[in-house]
Formats: sequence, C-alpha cells, structure tokens
Amino acid sequence: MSQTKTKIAQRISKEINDGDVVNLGIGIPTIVCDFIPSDIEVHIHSENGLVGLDKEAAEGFEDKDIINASGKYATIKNTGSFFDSAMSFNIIRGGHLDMTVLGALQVDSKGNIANWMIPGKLVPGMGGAMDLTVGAKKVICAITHQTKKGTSKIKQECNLPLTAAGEVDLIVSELAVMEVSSEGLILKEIAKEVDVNEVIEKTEAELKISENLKQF
Amino acid sequence: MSQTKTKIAQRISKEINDGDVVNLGIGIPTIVCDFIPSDIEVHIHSENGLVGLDKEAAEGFEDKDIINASGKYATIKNTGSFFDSAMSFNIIRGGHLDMTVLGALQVDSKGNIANWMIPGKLVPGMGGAMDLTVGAKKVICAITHQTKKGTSKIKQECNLPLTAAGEVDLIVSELAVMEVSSEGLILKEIAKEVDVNEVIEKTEAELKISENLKQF
Amino acid sequence: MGKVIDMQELDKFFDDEMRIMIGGFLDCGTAETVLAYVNQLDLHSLTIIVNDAGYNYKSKGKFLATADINNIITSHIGTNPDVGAKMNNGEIEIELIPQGTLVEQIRAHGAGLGGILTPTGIGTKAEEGKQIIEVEGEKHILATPIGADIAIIKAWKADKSGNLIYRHSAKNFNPIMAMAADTVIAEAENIVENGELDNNNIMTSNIFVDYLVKSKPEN
Amino acid sequence: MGKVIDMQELDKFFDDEMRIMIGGFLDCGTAETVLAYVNQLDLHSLTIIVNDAGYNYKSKGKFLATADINNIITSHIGTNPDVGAKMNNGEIEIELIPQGTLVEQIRAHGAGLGGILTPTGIGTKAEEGKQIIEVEGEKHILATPIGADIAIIKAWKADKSGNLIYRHSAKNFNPIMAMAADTVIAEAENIVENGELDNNNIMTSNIFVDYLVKSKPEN
Repeated sequence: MSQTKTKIAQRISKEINDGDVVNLGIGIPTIVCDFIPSDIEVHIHSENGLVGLDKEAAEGFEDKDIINASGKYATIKNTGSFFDSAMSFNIIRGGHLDMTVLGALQVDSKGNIANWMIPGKLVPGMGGAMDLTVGAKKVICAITHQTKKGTSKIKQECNLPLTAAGEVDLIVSELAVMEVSSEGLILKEIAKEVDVNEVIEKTEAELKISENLKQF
Repeated sequence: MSQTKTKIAQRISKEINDGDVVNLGIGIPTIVCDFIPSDIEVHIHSENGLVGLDKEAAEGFEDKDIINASGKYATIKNTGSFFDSAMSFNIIRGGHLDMTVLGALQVDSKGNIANWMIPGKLVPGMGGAMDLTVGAKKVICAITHQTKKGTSKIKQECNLPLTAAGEVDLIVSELAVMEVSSEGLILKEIAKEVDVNEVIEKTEAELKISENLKQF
Repeated sequence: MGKVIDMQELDKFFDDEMRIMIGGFLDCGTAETVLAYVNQLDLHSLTIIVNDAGYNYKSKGKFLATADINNIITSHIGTNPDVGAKMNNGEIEIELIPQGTLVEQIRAHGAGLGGILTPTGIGTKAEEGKQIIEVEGEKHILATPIGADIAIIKAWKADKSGNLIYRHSAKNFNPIMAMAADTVIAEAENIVENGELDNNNIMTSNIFVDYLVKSKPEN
Repeated sequence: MGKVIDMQELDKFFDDEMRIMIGGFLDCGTAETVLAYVNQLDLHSLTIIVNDAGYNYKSKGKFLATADINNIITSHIGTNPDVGAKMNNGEIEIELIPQGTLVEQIRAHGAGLGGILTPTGIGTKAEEGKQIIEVEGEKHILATPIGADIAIIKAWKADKSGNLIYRHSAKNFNPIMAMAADTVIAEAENIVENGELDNNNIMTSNIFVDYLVKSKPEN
C-alpha cells in the first residue's frame, strides 16, 4: 500500500467518533478501517445490506453470503445485522449515517464531487454513491491531490458529471485537509512534508488559509 | 348469528377460488371464512400484518402476539407468515390481494362505497379500508339491503363521505347479488325468499335485470 | 453509556409539545410499560402519531384518553370512545390518514424520501388539501414524510447493543417507527447479551435504537 | 399444482422481449442455477433490471454479457467490461439509476405506489428527463415504478408453499423484486416441508412466489 494512501486514510480515521455509523467506499476509504482506534466502537455500514462490517474473511473462512460492497468476502461483528437493499438505502438516504468516505475523480470548491463517469471513456455507473453523498450527515472525500499527469483534482469547479452537488464537507488528500465552506475551501491542515505554497500551487481551487493552520 | 348475515357470507364464499389471497373485513365479512369449502386453499390476509390467518384462538390458547385486524386473538396456518405494516399495505395496495370483502354504510350504482364516517355523528376513521378498496383486484361489498329504518343502503349515489370512488365490483345483500358495471348495477341473483319486484322496491339504485337471473 | 436504562431515566427525554410516535396495532406490539410510566410524567400539549387509538381502559388507549394531547395523527379511533368524545368537544384535533398511507409517510421520513404517491383516497375526503400528481394518467395523492421527536416501540427480544426482533403480529408499525424519530426508545420483553441474537433475523438494527427498557412482566 | 418445479418446466414462462428482474449484489444472492438454464434458452430482445452487471465470466454477469439483451436498467456496470463494450458499440442500451432510487422504484411497483420523491441525484445527470417536485423548498426527483414480467430471485430456504428466507447479505434486491413481477421464480438452496420454517422469520410470503427451483450444489 502506498504511503500516500496510508496518509490519507490515517488522517480521515481521526474524524470518526465513538458510536458513529460510517460507510467507507472502495479504494482509499476502505483502508480507513485499519486506523480506527480500538477503544472506540464504530458501526461500519456496507450498502449491499449490512451494518457491523468487520474485517475481510481469512482464507478458508469465506462465507459466500457475506460480502462487502466491493464484492470481497467479509465478516460481521456479533452486534451486526443484515437487511435488504431498500433498508440499506433507507439508512443511507434517511440520514442515519454519521459519515461517508468516498474516493473521487474530482472535487471542487463548492463541495461538488464527481466519481462515477468520464464521458466517452468510462461509465461504470453511480452505484450507491449518489445516495451516500446526499444522505450521510458528513461527506468526506478521500483523494490523491493530483492526477498521475500532475493535474489538480481539487477544482474550482468540477468539469466531469457530478455525483452530487454541494454535498462534500471535508476533502482529505496526502497534502492537505480542506473544509468546504460557503466561501469556498478552507485549508485547515497541511502535510508535514510540504509547505503552504506547494499546496496552493498544486491546487486548482482557491484556498483560504485557516488562521489556525495545522500540520498532519 | 342472524340468518341474514349467514346468507350474505355464504353467498360471498362462492366467489373465492382456490389459491386466492383474500382480506375479510370486520362484521359479516369475517364469517365468510366459515363457508369456504375445505377442498380449496385460501390465504387469508389480515392488515395488521399476517397472511395465512386461521381460526380465532381457543380459550386458554390465546397468544398475545397473534391478533386479527379486529383485535381478537387468532391463529395462523403453518404456511402463514408475519410482517410489518408497510409490507402489509404493500400487499394490499400493490394488487397482491385477489379479493377484499368489506361491510359498508352505503354503496352505489357507480361502485362507490362509504363505510368510515357519518359526519357529525360517527368518525371512527378509515383504518385500512381505503387501501383495501383501491388495492384489491376484486372488491365485494357485504351489506344488509336496508337500514333498520327500512332505507335502502344500495344507493343511486352515496351521500356519506366515500371510502373509495368506483372500486366496488360486486354487492351482496341478503336479497340480491348485484354487479357494478359501467351502465350501473346489474341484478344477477335474487334470494329464493323474494321476487324481483320486492328487490327493486327495496333498492334505491336503478337495477338492470340480468337476462340470466338466478336464485341463491 | 449503555443503551439499557432504568425507567426513571426516561424523564429527561420527554418534554411538553413533543411529537411522539407509538407503535402497535390495537394492544398488540405496544410498549405498555414505558407508556404507563410516561403517562404519569406531567407532559402537556403533545402530538401523537399512532396507528389507532386502542381501548380507553388500558395500554396506549388509556394513555391517549388521559394524557394532555393536542393532536393525534392516526388511521382509526373507533375503538376509543373517550378519544372520540375529546375530538367532538374540540379538546383533541384528530388527523385521519389511511393506514397504508400513514405507514408510508412514517417510512418516508426514516428513509429520507420527500414523499410517496398513493392512489389510496383519490375521490374521497383523504385527498382534501393534498397535492395531486398524475403518473401515467392516474391520479395520486402526494403524501409527505411524518417524523417525530421520540418513538416508543415494542420488541420481543433485544440485545444490549439495541438490535431488535419483534414477534408475530406485534411487528406492525414498530420497525417503521424505529427509523423515523430523533430518539428511539424500545421496550423489550427480553434483553440478552450481544451475540445471542441470530443476526440473520434482526429486524431493526442497533443503529436505530437509542435506549432500551425492559418490559414489566404482565400481572 | 405445486410450486416446486423442475428446471425444464421453466421454458414455458420465458419469451422474447420480456422484462426480467434478477436479484443479487455482484454474485451474492443471485439465482445462478436458474440463470444458467435461462441463458441457453433461445431468448431475444430482453430488458433486464438488475442492481449491477456482475462479472463477465460467471453467474449473472456472464448472462448479461452473452444473452440477447436490448436494455439493462441498473446502478453499476463497472465490473463487467463486456457489458461496457456492448454499451459503447450500441448493442445494449444502459439506463443508469442511483442504487437507492432503483430499489425504491422496484418497491414502488410492488407496493402499488405511483412513485417516490428522492433528493438523490438533484443537480446531476440523474435528474435529466425526470419530473422535479419541491417539498418544503427542497427539490426531489419523482421516480416512477419499475416492474417486470418475471423476477428471478434467490433464497436460502423455502418451504414448499413458497415462503422464503434469505441469508445474510444475500438478501439485497431479492425480497424487493419478489413483490414486483407478474411471475416470481425463486431458486432456493434448501426446500423444506411446510411448517418447517419459523414463520416469524419468513421474509417473503408465499403469496408472492409462483415457482420454486432447487439450486444445483456448487461444484
């Protein structure tokens, strides 16, 4: 696992509070799990129909009827439970999730997020992502700061089709933690490895620097 | 039990086919059950959340968690099942009931039915009756032909607040079986005890006499 | 803090003018122990959401007949003459809703829907004051969400984490109301250790349930 | 006639141009035995309603990749490159719907609702061509019912009368689709005698299920 991804996941794990009900998307969000402190109890929701998701199943212990939303064999805590997809999305859309963490192709200064299609190129579909972003109380976007070609994924305005408009609350990359406010993005924290100017340079969106800027 | 009610219930029981899913309302409809031939299998649905309703519970064998929609302790067949009220009304409204049998204060030539309030006098509420009349494939109104004061309950047009507009398919009283058609009520059967003129006289609604009039 | 609490701790969750949902169909699946306790708190101007008004002499019906209630949103009050009398003398305002619509409105709140379209009630008083929307030439009533400050529900078995299993026809409105209130108080006949319920049969997840109270045994 | 049938009897229920719903989330809770059989019937111009397109090399994904299909109504096809390719070359038309909306549309059909209002998708492509309805100042998409001619669902246990119990995360779309098709074919891993299921745990009532087929044991 790359250090970049680990850094993002680790920082996001600090947003989780005892008792929270959390949905973790595919990719970086999945590994957030690994950094949740053992002294707090978190209910992991998986949109395919369970809450109380535990680790992936060990080899030889796979149960064909227990998978996570990525299709991997999983396990469930002894206080977990299963339900149909209607109930699963009632939980999501009904505001019963304290937090969802999603990856994205782009995210922007207005809290818009794009993660489900690149016109003419890639159309996987939105799956549960549109419901998750609209429904969860807090939406965190886990994202590498730039594309492999060095383009900022933190846009002033997304140009890919949106997953949701204005729903993202917090953006965490390997370089920065940015809060979405009515006045645009507020740079709250920067990675120890970089300085503010480097972050500003690598970010397409305008950043307001928090008076209380921290490192992570 | 009065002979009048028995006669109505007995006649209605002949409308039920093998395999039907049926909801029986309070009053006369409840006793329809007693006349279903033992060689056909009928699934009785009760809107409080079960299907496969069987007889009332024998004294000493009441289970506080098994009631019918009238609140009486009931029993369930070994192929019956229980569900919440949302599912119960999905069954009703979703067209999964072959038939519902309801009592009424009035029913009319257009298939309108009124059974949930008398303004200024009695306002019990509609309970599940509006869903049942709209949702069931076939709606049978079980009704004594006249009020105790001798007024016809089979109206040209209901003057009490409706439970549903144009949903009744068949009206069965102790005197007559009437089908609701686009041209009004068709008198299909008359009770052995009466002649056609008496039925016409006691019915406010206009009746078209079936060419194939039968007795019951 | 655990979810299993003593009855006396309930006081702090309740206040005047609250909207309270009560599960049950007639007396089946109603949290009688909690309701009896709540009824002796000095609460005023409540709004109650409940399938039916029950019987005036016991359980939820007694609560509805005796508590200080401004509004009841329900599908049926015919079994409770005291509530009927209070409606007639203007003491309680009753909003009657078809049962299938009522349960969907409660579900819609819990499910984050803006409402549902139902054909039930078209051409009747139930459509009065409602927005009518046509879908494929058929008229429907737009029924909007109904939520509450508190839901008082009844389960058969609970584990200490708040997972619930209901029994037989005592399910009724309980699993739906469990999704639709800010605070959900579940009364359970049995409260077992975590892990003792078969998690394939849990009907309400612990994430919905805030507090658990044990039913007093029936006398 | 009993509901338990042999695979060969399935032929007569299927026809060209049918709308078919398939339960399951990826491969979990999918009626693999029935699908493999249906895939070798000579069916044309199907419309499929399914949560996702699965994997092209097995189970429902193989069916979607190889059967003669005109339309797929689904929330996600990213796991099935063959379906993606058929979409790109115009062979299959894909209608993408947010998963929570899709399941509610299927439920709405089964529940006799004219539709539901959801905030999901507002401000995105998902709202294109949809009726937008405001409720209390908030925009919602009107999502209308989706039904089918046949639903192919998967259960863990069935009794001969057609009552179903699903297992763990294999529930997903199955209990919802069971309400929403004219003919419901359930594949079950175990088919037991009537009375052998605990009727408190039945998730789909026998009144919804038309035919039962036993799963072939996994190789």
